[in-house]
Amino acid sequence: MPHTAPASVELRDRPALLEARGLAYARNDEPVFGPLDFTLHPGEVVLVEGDNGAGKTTLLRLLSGLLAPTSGEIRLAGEPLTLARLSPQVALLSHANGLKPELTAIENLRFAAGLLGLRSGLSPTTVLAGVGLAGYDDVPTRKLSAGQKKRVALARVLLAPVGLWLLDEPYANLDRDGIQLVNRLLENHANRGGAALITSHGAYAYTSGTPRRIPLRADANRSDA
Amino acid sequence: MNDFLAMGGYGAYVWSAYAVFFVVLALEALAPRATRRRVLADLRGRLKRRDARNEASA
Amino acid sequence: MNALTLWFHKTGSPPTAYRLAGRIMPWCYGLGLVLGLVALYGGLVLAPRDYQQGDAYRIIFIHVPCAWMSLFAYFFMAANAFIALVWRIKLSEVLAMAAAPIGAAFTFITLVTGSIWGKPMWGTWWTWDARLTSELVLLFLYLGVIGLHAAIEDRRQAARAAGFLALIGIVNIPIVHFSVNWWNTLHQGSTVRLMGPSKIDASMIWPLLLMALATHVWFFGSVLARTRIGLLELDGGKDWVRAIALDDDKEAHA
Amino acid sequence: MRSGSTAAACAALVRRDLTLVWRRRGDAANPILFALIVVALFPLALGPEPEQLRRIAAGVVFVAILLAGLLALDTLFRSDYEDGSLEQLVLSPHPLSLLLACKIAVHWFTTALPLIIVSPLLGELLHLAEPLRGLLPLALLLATPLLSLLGAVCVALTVGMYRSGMLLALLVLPLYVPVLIFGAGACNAAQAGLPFAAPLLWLGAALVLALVLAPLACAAALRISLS
Amino acid sequence: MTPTRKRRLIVVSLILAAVGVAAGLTVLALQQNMTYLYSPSEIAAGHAPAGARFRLGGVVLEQSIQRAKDSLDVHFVVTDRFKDMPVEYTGILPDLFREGQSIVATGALKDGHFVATEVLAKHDESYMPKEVKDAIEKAKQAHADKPTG
Repeated sequence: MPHTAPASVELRDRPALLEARGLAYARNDEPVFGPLDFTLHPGEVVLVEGDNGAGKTTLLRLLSGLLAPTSGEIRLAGEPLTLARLSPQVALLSHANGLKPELTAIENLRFAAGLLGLRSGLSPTTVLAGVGLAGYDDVPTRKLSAGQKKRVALARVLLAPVGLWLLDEPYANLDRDGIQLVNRLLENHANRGGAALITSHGAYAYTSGTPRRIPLRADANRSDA
Repeated sequence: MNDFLAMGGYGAYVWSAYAVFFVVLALEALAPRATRRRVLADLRGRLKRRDARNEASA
Repeated sequence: MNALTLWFHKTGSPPTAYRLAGRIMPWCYGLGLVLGLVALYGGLVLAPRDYQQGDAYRIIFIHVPCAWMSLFAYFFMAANAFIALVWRIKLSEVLAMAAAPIGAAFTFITLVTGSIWGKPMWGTWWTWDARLTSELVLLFLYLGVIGLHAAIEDRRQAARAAGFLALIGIVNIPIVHFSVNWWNTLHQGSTVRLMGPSKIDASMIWPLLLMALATHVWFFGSVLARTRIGLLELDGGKDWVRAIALDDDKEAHA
Repeated sequence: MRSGSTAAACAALVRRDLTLVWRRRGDAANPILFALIVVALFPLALGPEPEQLRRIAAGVVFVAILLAGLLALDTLFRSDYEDGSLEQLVLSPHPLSLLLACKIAVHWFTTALPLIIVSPLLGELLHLAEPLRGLLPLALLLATPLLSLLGAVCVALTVGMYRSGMLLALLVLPLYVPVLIFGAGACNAAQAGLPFAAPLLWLGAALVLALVLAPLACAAALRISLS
Repeated sequence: MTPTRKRRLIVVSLILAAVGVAAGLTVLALQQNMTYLYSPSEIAAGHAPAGARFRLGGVVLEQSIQRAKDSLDVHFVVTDRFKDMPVEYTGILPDLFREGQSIVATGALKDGHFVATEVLAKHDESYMPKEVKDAIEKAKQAHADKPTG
């Protein structure tokens, strides 16, 4: 069943999970992207599209609060995001999976659960099974393939009791099943009232419904071209 | 004049101290010029690359 | 926004600051040079011989002003780093990082002239005394700040990290001083005092103070020169910098 | 949805770091080995005369342990930075300074404590004077946490760099100077029959301050480096 | 109380507590002699450690310097104007070493002598021309000669 976002009126009435106003970032005075304006409501999945080096990763780091914007403002659930007060409502999946190669998948997830808390009704074991890695509990993460590591990292995101997912290239390294898995996870998350911002360089895409897209280009590039 | 240079027997010490003072400060004053030239050359390189990129995309 | 903050904002904007710095800088260098030469004439020729140290004391006319400058430059750097970290003002970041190499130069001069002076007077080039050791640590701190600033790619991040280090250092310097103090003291006390009478004759103090003034003015000239470069680097993509870069190229080929 | 308590987060972090050290237990012996080699070089360079070695024993052990600690510092955030778990740590809803304090504590426990335990052996190699056998570990017990805390701030500043070794040493050494002076100074004073309580008290005062302030500074430095 | 405020309160109270404890330890530390620099009076009172190396500070007593003719041996007396301490030293002395000069000598006590391994001259922080110095001396002399009522 394809899900059309945002579905219910009830979800729409809540404040925007994420709001960016005039968001721009420059590195060594070279504009990376922006200024950008967008909002993300509960139940929405937004796709950030851009070529290599267009600043997709930078945007996610800005939205998670790791990086301060050059100009503009970010609001999470109505509250301005500052470096000193990072939001407990964001889960970030970045290029580095954030997994310890020496630890088993389940140990990695247990640590993540200890750090961020646990979504009610889930446990590391059930989540691991949920990403198609049932029985891999005791395998050290370094012995997993790149795609399997990605699944463990996705399990970590799934586990966190947060409304907003920021996923950097979630489809990378995944097989056909894996891509479907990501889509399913995103769809469930949106149905639960969560929202997600995912990046992709375009090869794969969120196929469920018609997600909103944010094209990412630097303002300066646009005016020069 | 010789008396002045001898500095009561401490000439070597006094004059070497003053030499250090002048040499270091002279280098310190010349350094920004070299840096400035390098920074501006870098900048021109960046501009050239950007122009090339824009021409290619246009 | 009131008039003062508006003025501050305007002067603090990179192109204005660049132009202003360019206008003041030559005056600072020139005044510093003139004052310095007068002070040198006073110190080397006019000032009488010391009753105790003979002519060797004449090193004081460069050693002491440089020692003052080494601390002054550090406070200047740390104060600007503090402003940069708290209010994220670009100009403060640049000013803080501009002060570091100059401070390092003055610290180096202080150490070298001090040990040249120490050899005939104390009987040793170097001793692990509180002032000497803390001055050496100060030099290491300057080099650390410069090294950290150079090692980070992003200019603003580099300035913040190095500024943070400078702030840690400002706590460290007195600690080093007092820690060494309890196991060794050789360096004499302060000669020139803000409170109470100075322990130096009037015929000797004026070249000293004049040289101190000269080094301060020189310091600001050099800070401005480096600030201009820092601003160019930081604002590399802007039109005003572009114009300067192209002008400079024309000059070089003319 | 509920986020876990701060205590649970700290416990999870401590458990994970201890597990990691256990899984890489081969590496854990490296600082000890390094300190042993440095200490062993001194009799070879200065000659085996016990009197001469005894005079410098405390200082040499102190410097060897300081350098071993400096080498180990790099591992504090290196792997966490490379595999992205440092990012996750910064993004957690719990106070970063507290989490970092836990990390530093585990690091001290696994790198510095073993060094303190072998310090009597190191001292023995240099014919450490009798009255110092108890004092040297005590001084190290006060000094090494300080070294770890101050070092952590500097590591946090250099965390994003590739070859940060020399720069890290340059940043760290000025901060280590007072610790070394007081720590080794207390031992030397005791050896000379002079009163030695004062430097230890200074170390204690600095340690108490650093325990609170260094994690805060470390968190601030880390935020700068990750941006 | 909001979590942010609560966190800030905890941090501030922790810092205050640490500063308090550190201040207490500092006060304790300051009550001890940390310089290991002893004056002849302190040595005479038996404060200096026997057999240990420490530093002796004081002024070289006038007309006490005796240099050996055929070696670098020097004998002189260091005084703090209350007690005297004879010192033995072998080596080259700094230029500033002279009668009435403040010095810092490192060494140990041996049979009531201080055997120094290093002698450093500590020049004071005043600078003046010789004539001024002489004038001051003269004035002091005149003042001392004046009968005080």
